[in-house]
Amino acid sequence: MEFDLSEDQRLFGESLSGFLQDRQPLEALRRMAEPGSGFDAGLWDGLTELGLHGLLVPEQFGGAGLGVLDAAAAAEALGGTAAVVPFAASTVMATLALLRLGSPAQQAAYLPGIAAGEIRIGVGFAGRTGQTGPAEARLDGTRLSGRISGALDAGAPTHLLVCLPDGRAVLTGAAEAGVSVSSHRTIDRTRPVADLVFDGAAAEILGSSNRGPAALASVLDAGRVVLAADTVGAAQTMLDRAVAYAKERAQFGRVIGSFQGVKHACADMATMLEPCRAMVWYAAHAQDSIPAEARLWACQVKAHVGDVGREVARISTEVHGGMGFTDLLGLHYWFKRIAFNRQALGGPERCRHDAAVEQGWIVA
Amino acid sequence: MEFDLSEDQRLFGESLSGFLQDRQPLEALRRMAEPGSGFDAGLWDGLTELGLHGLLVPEQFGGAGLGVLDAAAAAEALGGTAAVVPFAASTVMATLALLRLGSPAQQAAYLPGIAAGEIRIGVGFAGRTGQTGPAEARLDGTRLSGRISGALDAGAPTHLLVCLPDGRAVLTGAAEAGVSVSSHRTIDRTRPVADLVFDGAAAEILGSSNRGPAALASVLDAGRVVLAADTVGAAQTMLDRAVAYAKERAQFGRVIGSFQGVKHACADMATMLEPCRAMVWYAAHAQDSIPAEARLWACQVKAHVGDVGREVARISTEVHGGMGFTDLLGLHYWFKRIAFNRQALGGPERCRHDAAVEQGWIVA
Amino acid sequence: MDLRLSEKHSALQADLQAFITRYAAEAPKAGGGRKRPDARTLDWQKRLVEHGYAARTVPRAYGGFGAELDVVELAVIADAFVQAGVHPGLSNQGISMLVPTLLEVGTEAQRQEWIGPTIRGDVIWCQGYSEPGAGSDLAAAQTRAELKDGHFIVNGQKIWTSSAHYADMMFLLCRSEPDRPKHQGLSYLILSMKTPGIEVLPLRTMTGRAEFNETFFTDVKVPAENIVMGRGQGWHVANITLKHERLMLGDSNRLTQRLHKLTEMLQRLEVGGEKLIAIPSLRDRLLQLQGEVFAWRAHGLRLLTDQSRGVDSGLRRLITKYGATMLCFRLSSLAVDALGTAGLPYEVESETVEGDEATTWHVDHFYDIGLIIGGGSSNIQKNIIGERGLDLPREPKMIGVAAGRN
Amino acid sequence: MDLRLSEKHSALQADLQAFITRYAAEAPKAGGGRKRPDARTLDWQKRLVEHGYAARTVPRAYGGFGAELDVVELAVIADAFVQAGVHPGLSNQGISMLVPTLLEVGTEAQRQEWIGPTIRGDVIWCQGYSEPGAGSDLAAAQTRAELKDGHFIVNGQKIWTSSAHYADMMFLLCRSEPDRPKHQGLSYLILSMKTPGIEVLPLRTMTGRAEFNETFFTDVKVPAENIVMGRGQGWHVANITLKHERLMLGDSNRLTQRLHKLTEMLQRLEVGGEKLIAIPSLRDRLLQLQGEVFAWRAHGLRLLTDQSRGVDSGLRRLITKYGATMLCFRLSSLAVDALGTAGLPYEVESETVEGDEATTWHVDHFYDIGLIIGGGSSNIQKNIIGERGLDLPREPKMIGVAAGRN
Repeated sequence: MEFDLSEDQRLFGESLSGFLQDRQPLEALRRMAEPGSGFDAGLWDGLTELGLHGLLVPEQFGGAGLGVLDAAAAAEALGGTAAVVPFAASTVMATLALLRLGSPAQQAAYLPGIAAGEIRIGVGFAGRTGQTGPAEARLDGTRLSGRISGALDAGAPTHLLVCLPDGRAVLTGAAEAGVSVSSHRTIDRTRPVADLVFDGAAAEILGSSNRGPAALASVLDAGRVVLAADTVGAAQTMLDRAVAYAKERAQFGRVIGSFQGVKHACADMATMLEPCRAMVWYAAHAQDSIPAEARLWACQVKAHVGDVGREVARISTEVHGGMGFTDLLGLHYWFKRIAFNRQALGGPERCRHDAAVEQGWIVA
Repeated sequence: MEFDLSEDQRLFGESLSGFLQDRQPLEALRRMAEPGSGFDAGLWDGLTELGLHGLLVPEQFGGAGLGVLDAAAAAEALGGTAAVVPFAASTVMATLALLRLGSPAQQAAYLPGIAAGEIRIGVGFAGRTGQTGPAEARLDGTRLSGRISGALDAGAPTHLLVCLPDGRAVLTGAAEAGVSVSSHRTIDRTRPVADLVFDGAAAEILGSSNRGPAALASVLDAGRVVLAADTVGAAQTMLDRAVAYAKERAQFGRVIGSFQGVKHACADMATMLEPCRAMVWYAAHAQDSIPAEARLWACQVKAHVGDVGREVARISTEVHGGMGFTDLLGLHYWFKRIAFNRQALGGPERCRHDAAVEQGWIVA
Repeated sequence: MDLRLSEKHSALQADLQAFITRYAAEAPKAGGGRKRPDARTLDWQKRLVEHGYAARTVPRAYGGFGAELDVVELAVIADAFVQAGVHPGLSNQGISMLVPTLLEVGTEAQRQEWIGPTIRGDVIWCQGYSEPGAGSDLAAAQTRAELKDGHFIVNGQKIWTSSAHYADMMFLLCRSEPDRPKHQGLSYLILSMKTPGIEVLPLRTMTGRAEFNETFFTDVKVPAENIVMGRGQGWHVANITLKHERLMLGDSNRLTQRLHKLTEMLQRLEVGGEKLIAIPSLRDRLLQLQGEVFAWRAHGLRLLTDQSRGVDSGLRRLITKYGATMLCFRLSSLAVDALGTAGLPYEVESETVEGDEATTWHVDHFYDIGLIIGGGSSNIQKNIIGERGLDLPREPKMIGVAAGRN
Repeated sequence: MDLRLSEKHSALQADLQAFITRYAAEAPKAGGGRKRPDARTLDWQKRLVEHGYAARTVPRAYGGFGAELDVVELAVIADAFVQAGVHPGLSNQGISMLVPTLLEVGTEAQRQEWIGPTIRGDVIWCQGYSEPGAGSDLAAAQTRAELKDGHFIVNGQKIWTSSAHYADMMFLLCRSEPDRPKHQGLSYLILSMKTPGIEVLPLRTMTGRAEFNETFFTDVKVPAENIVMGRGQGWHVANITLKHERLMLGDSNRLTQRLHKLTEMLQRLEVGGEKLIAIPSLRDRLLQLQGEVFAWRAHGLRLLTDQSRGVDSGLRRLITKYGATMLCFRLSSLAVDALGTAGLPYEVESETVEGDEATTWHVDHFYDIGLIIGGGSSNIQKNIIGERGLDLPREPKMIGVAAGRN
């Protein structure tokens, strides 16, 4: 019985954090975030060298062949630094979709490029995640049409993965004829969402046959776990910064952290947040190794961590007082990172709905 | 524009509080509450003299001819002192049912007895309030059969009022053949609930014709408002006592109310509770004078005040520390009074459901 | 309990209807962010003052309408403009804070000079209170004012000076007597923003807009007579001003309007062909918030009644800022949740440009955090509620902290 | 990450299965409130100790099983008894608090005398810590112990002495050096409850049961050698004891069990022909609580791993009491809400009588309040989390409060 990250996982997370803190101090974050594409070529290349993009790609295709727990450990580091890099969809979901639905030929065609950082795949869902806004797509043979909003990691994609309600997934090039990608800056300038419009675009169905909705659902589950991990990292940064500020800022002749009002607020954040880390680990481990619990935990971790994240974000900002509300400290990048994670791939309401369905408490 | 209790209403509430504080100090409360019947003959007679039971009975029948707002002001005093006396159902709902559904003859037959304190009417609902437990009744001609749980103010009733799902209400004597009343002590020893079993009991339908569900629903609405008022009174007492305790109890060489942990807890209670008082007044006034808003406000005040009450009850007990948890200070009588009010005539979930139906947000 | 209007108030309501019908076409567009009022707005403001629909209780001697204070009248007036969606006149810190302060403690000369132009919108004020090191602890202000040859020489920095970039004047809390105990060393000055040595820099917030400024003072000369009350009495004056700000922030009408907007949106938008209000978890949150807003709405009526009677509402007033700002945040939280992924795109270019529905809700959501913090954070509010409202003891004096500095 | 059991632990699990299969019939009924263990329970306890399923890590020299500490083993053992619904052996303050304290700081003679009989259940202990005036501020204890002719003479009053009415012995925190600073004036004594001068009165709580007692001391003579560690070291000893209590209270298995019980009930009960779980607002609350319990369950696995490695969990451990007791209250709150009106009837006659489903939930609900308060209230816990877990500064010393008394 060992419930913990492995030494390797821990070290990878730490080296990722270290790299990002080094490459993305506040001024760099502002600069990279401003365009709102969620992509910075220099940072991307550095992360390719660190092996981030090939994390889940099997070794035979040039990756590290690791699992969702490793991705979660990485996501915590990315959230902790508000990293301007596509990951949850582009790296985790797209790779898993290829692994779980793709044919051997498709895996051989795309996975090496993902690991090498040459392929970046934006991901859109037609239905299924409870997203608001249009989410319709239909396939005529291999021609894709429709309109999907809220696509993730599609600020600078080379390809697009579209998940259909029947459990099939299709891949298409982002520059193909009949494909239009409009990326929008979001509240979280570190990650955009995109509207995808397909007008009879040539598309490739993953796998030779329909593997059924379960395989594709597991890709969504993994994406939810990874976003929750990102929130835990971001919320931890907000807690750490609130504590540091409370030790340093003085009012009424005292360091404010010595007032119970502030001290107890910090204690509340820690009490909410700390168990979320273990919850993410368990949920991620379940994706890798406990299929019977994988979906329920994915729904619950996305919902619960989303709620905790909002609370921590608010309280940390309050502890910072007016400074937290300004742009001066940049604290809001984490506030908004958490807010983005809360909504993407289904908010708490939708995830709890899915958890109820999974347990047979309501009919889908 | 005058949004306040009238001088008369305020004075009546105060004299009621004064009387009850005098007649029902903690030791008397313990003694009266112990049997759990929610009825104490001595106290009842005193309150008859004060005019409590005839509050809503028209003057021609010996009452004061007042409205739901007056009843709410009285209920706040009753809740504030955890008074061992039937009121919400026996006095308010039964009187209103007679006024709104009863024939002139029925009004003349029962209302004088209510005002004189000679008639006490327990009230049970078949359906409608979302109560758990059996709630079925059927009428064959004037013969009532069925089983209703959770009846209010039926610890020492002379009569029983049964509200049927079709909007009719029937009256029967508590000692009639075919009527069985089993009263149970509840968590709140100041008020019982009863199981009513009818086996072809002779019953009298209120009014000559079916006035429709709306009239009876308005009786339920008034009952909900009055229970919310009772909670506001009880919660105010818990807040007042917490504040008093915080000023007097010292730990770590300081009066505990000087610690922000305790001070802010008291501030939270006040911030939640104080607007509830105005909300109760508005909701009660709406029962008397704003029919278009009466039902929505009744549902909302019952739900919201129920939630606030639970929070205040918990926080006040926490402020009292171990003493709050013991029986020594008797604080728990108010805790449980609030808990009882929360459940009776529909908990917050049910009341919000009703509020949604009222606004057309869901179909009943 | 009587929610009907009196004859006098009904008559006022009828007058307002007539006024609005006749003049609404001349009104500027409502809303539009904080910028210097344009000519159309100034004309409108003057018309409102003339009819007593603005500056109603300011004495005629100072350019106002000179009516007796009747808060129900004020509520009727505010309500008429909200209902009609017509610009209700200027609302700025000069009108809401400086004018009542001068009426309470200004000299006759100060009143004569400043009140008229301020209520007409010809003079715009900004507030110089907070400093980077003096936020919650406003009395710790360190901006220095040294009296030399008939002038105060001001040096230091203020923050949160919202309209400083276009204001004509500032009211300023500064330390003129550095050797006296903390609360007794402050003075309250009024000064022109055109005085040499003042630099105003925009301060961006998490909304992405520069709603505020930082203002820097380098040897700024302020005539000695520009002081309100005496030297060392600045803390007293500032508190008169703040009293008016805290009332502004706790407005229950804003809660009701926001609830309506939210309800309308949940009834209109769909996800997967289903109205948002049909989703039980969203609907239940809306119902809970409706209950809370109802409570505050009724509470607002009670406060209005207190005020109309000249009763100090005490605890009832002290809870409003904390309670209402937290509830506002919960309302906007539900809105952004309901908008979901489709609500994430966000473009805020400037304060004067209105955004799309989602951006507007997010701006409100972020700004709500600012409102929770500004004008006395929640922790400060809870101290005030506990100490002034419930009479709980203050923190004991600390060892190692000079008593005079607290 | 490896949630599988090692070979050694799988073997232990198999042994437990065999043991339970063979002996379960001899086990007393599980639960049943706090009363003196009967003969059947004592026999069962002795069998458990013999097999190492109780007092597993207590050295053989003191009557235990003498195993090395392996918390996973302890978890496997606890789990096996819970799963089988078989009595897991005695759990009382003597075993969980006094024994580890004596093992850590007792004399050899004290260990020899008390550990064996305590783990076998032959000697029952109660805890004499809190006083009416010393609850959160335990170090303010005023119960006096004066050394005279080789005996401490004890006078004063203790509260929350749960099993005092049937206990053989008490461990007592008392003030033996009244002239020394607060925390240095305490001693930790052990004494027989049969000593003349002790009076035990039942203390009823809001559950309606007398789960606790008050204990009064009048010139109670305690032999001088009955002290643990030295005079003035009582605060140190008491903290060793408390460390073990706080761990007990924050048990995440209890949360999981309660969630299961609650879920089962919502799936079983109906209102108006509809299962409670089909009511969206109840179901959504259950789902939220399930998420919270999942988080604490995973967190519990992390703590177990820390312990199995001998790592101090620090902040991770400090948050458990506050977090878990508040969550427990929310779980029982949903239960009583779901029971609704039908759940209101309430009869609690004694600690040893089990109630109906509704009464049981209400008792839990009330008792949860006690658990939030007991063993360090939420405010105390939040101070501990902030100061020890997050390294935030303590409150400054107060003027007018003798430094030594803090």
